[in-house]
Amino acid sequence: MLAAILALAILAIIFGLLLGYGAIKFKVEGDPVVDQIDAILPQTQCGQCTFAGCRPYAEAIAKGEADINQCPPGGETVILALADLLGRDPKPLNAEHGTHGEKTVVIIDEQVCIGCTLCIQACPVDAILGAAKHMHTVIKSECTGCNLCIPPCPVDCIHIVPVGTTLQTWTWPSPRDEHVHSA
Amino acid sequence: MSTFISSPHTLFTNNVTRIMLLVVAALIPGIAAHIYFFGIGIVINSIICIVTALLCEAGMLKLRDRPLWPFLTDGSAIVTALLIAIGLPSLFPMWLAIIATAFAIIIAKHLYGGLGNNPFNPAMVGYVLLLIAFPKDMTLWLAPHAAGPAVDFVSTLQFNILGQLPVIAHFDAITMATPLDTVKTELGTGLTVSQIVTNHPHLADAMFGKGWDIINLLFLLGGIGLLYKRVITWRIPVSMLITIAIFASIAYASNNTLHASPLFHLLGGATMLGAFFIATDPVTASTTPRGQLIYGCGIGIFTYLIRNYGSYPDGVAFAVLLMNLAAPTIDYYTRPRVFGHHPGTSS
Amino acid sequence: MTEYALILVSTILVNNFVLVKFLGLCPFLGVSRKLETAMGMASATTFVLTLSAVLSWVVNTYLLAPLQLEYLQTLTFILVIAVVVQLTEMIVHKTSPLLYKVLGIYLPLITTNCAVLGVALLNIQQEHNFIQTFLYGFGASLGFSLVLILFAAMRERIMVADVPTPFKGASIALITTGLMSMAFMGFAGLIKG
Amino acid sequence: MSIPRKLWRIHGGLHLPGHKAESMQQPITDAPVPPELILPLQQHIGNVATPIVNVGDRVLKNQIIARAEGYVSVPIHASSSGTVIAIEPRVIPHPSHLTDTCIVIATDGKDEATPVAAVLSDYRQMDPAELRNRIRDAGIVGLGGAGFPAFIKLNPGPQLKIHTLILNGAECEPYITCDAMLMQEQPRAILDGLRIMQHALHAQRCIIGIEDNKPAALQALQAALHTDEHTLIEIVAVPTLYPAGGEKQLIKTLTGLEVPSHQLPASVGVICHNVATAYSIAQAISHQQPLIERIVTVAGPAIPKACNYRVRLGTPMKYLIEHTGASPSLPARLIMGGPMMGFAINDLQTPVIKTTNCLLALTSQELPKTQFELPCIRCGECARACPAQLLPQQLFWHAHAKDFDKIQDFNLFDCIECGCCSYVCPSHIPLVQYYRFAKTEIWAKEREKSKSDIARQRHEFHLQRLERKKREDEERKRKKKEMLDKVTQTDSAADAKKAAIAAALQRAQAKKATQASPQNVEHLSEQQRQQIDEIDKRRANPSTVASQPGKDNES
Repeated sequence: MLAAILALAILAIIFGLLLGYGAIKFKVEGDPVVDQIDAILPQTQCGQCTFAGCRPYAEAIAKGEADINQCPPGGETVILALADLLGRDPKPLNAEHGTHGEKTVVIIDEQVCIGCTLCIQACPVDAILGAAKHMHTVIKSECTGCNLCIPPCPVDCIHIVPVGTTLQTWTWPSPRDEHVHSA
Repeated sequence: MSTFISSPHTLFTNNVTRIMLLVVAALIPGIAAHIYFFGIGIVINSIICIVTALLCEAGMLKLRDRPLWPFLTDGSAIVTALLIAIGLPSLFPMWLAIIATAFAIIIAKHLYGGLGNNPFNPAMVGYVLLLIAFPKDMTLWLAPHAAGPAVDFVSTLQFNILGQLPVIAHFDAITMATPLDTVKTELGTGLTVSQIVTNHPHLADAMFGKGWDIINLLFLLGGIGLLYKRVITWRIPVSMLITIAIFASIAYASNNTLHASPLFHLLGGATMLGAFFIATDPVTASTTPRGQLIYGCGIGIFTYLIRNYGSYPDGVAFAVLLMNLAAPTIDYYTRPRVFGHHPGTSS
Repeated sequence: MTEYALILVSTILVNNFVLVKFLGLCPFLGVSRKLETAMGMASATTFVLTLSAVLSWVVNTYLLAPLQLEYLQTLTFILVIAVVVQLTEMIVHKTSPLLYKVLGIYLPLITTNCAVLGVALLNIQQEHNFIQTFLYGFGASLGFSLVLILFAAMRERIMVADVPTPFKGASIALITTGLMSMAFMGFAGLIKG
Repeated sequence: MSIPRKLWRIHGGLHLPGHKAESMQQPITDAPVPPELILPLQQHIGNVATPIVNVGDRVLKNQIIARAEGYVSVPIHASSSGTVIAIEPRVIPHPSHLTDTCIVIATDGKDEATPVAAVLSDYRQMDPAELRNRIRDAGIVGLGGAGFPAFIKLNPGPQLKIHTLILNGAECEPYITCDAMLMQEQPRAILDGLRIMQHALHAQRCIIGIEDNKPAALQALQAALHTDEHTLIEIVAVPTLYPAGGEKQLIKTLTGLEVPSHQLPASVGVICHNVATAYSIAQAISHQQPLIERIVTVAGPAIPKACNYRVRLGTPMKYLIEHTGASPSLPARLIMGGPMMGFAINDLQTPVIKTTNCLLALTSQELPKTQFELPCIRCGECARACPAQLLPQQLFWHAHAKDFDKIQDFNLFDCIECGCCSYVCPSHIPLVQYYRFAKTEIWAKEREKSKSDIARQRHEFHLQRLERKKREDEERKRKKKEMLDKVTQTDSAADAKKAAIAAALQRAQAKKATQASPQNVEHLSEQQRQQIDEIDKRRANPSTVASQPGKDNES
């Protein structure tokens, strides 16, 4: 009995020391996975995932507090990329957070704008330009289409417009989606 | 009609059905020899397997909500069914053939998405199922010719469908182990090759194993036809046959009392059928040029190992499945050099 | 020499732990979605399995057996395995954070990979000496790695196949495992004993 | 007489029915000037040209109507005289069938040209830089298909030494014969163009590669070659094998050199130009004739009399097809380019542009009956046919599954979209479309990625700014409090009042300053600044501002 206790105690001490040494030797700082997740997210900063922005969402995914299907702007592509990165099974977009639609930007109706600056404060990427009591305008190329500027606007002068397809952004459709071959 | 049409704007020059029908055509000489030596049973088995295969195929397509016509006419189910049927003894219970074919088409083919998606050769999955689960039925081969009149069309039909043996015959009298099986079993009892041949004079006929050599040669002929028609490429069959030949030669040269000759291995069992018709199934084989050589070699090695040291008389079916298993990995590591890339930096 | 070679061949192919003995199926199914991940898992398991097999043998031979404490085998072996896994986890975390993330729960779960404990116990049961123990453990882990990698490459193909919806994911993976196992039955009898 | 030259074999390729004889029965014919010319601003790879004419302007033939924008760009010339009636989006030849800005000219039938300046026309006395400028000003782009500005390919840069100049006369696609006819009829001008390019590049040798199914073209060029040039210029017959005329494939066939992936031929010391480009360069240098017309093969079973036409750029395809005597309605499929690589046109008003080498009108008999594709059976025919030695079926599986990382791992971008794989596929899979889909999707992803990177930066900056503002607010509050404390301490009411007024004034001024100047103007690109200027201009416009005050008060 005593021998058994002693033997186990000795083993425990040796292994404890070994692990303790390992913990110091292989100490890890930071969590690089967050950066990788953040790089996949579309950076619209729209908050539809219920987090304050793309990075907080990335942190939540890394911690396992959020699922990978909460990003409507990213849609299927982002879910697939996240599933691939994290070795999980892809799943359909969670409809609670919204639906994946056409890419849009907002424009400000300059005739109606009263220059209240509320939208400027709401814009997460500083894509709205203007000064108090002067009308504002959206820098189209910087707008992420998050639509966060729409609720604060007191005069509803901000409208959503689709980005549209140009020769530069046109893509070939996949034959698979086009005439769904057998599926 | 889609809105965006991509080039090329040409008629198609080839189609899947043509490939499958050519394979069926190339099987015919071998099957004919089979009938000649082992009776009409193979035809009955083939019909049973083909009907089962087409029914299963149609059922699965229906369940999976896929169009029936293009997939039923692609010919792939018929090839699968034929490959199973050719491997069955002439006197063989119908229900086993049905089980094997249904297993092949439903489990090995359609659960993976049907034509083109299956990682394992469906015919070999069905066949291996029989080998594992019903080994005894699989070894009851008729003796070539000998029982010819005793096992005519009607009595074969009777046995295969109803399970009744013709009154005039007794099982032991008309069946005989295959040459591969005989040699293996008797080697196991400590006899030497020459003693075995003395005990079984028919093994000395022609080139070891009466009938089997002719059947193998005719499958070889069909295979050459497929090569000529560019349905298959030379890499898999040639590397497989050469590997078997090399292994058998080394063993034979080192000790010819314990090992049968290379010719015995090349023209025995399912070697030629396997090399030209089973291993070359493009869906489950390796697709890169170097990969195909490795793939063929692998089948050769496993066939020889299982034949000589394993518990099964022939190893082709197992060898094909084992290499099916390895094909994706082989493909991954044997990608050819792309134009404009330095050798060694394939990606 | 032949004996040692036979141990390797036997553990890698003929008596493959996953496909013939059906041990260690959990990580086999869990981390075979991607080839790279499978390779990470394969090397981690190889390391753990070989090291823990040898360490268990050492502990058993030089500590438990002299003190006649063989009844503590299972307990101490699990301890040994847990420590080796912990160590591996630290190393992987440090050297490849992504692999660490991807392996996720399966990395600590190597502890409960029954193949690992199985090998340690079988070594004692079959009265292997030190070299045999090492080869048995190493062969078992190679066999595990081999089928894991082959399976992962195959699964990448199945992933893009038109598998019927009810069979997507784990179910088709299990069916595939079954078919693989069928293929491995061809090795039956290859090595007697 | 050609010196026998060792030729290298390319991987894969196809022997296709040529259909070349049909359109070679007649000499090249001038197509008449149409009543309306539609000239897209982008007929080349690179930056869109900028229009320098206005609606209503009268323009002359050869006059520059849009100037080059940036380095990778060329100007566009009026193909005939007339009046600019519109600068607006029109359907352009592009697989997307989208519209793009075009200059539309109503021709006046006079075909009045700008006066030709009397300038030096002997290329031997010209500096390469000057040659390049003149080639650029003539609007010349690669006429073989891609439309890359020709002058850039004559400027490999000082660090690259060009040893071989290749003239591509292979023309391997079925039906197309515009280069073959040009070689037959204008061998002298083509050789002139070659000499000019050789002079500009200081190339040590020139090779003209022609598929051996064009003996007449080979003979014509041989005959036109000066006797002392045989060591400099080789005319080589290459085996007829599609796609022998692919740039990298031809270079490999003729020199054995493989152009590394993602690099230009210049990196191995080779430059390759099309024969028609050489002809246009000769015209530009020797006759000051800019690129306003090109040879177009009009062929196909839907065309009763196939022929090569000299067509003014901007001619609507409908006009050209009607001119051949064919029915003016859209054929079952109208293709710009060849059957293997061309794209379908579904609007007959689409104009002929610099890269239109062929108009192919197919009837429904030459097209597959069904669109049904079977699954891939991995037969490997595609891999055997692929001239880039790719694994097309692997690319297909990954494109099908939209796995864009894996597909790049299999070198998608080395695919030249020649169509060999689709042609041989027994399952009738539109492989090339899958690759085009994947390529365009990957480019779209990259654009989105760079956009999201900018958005991330801007968001981080935004957060920093909020943080800074918060800090500053606190700081200000603290200071104010301190100051108040100080003021109370001094016990001097008058001083305190003064100070308070001064401070208030200061605050007001500061506030005014911040209000008047727009916020968030850091980190803006030149373009965005321009955008802002425009907006400011709009703001200054009294009519807009006038509508504001009422609402201003409300807020």
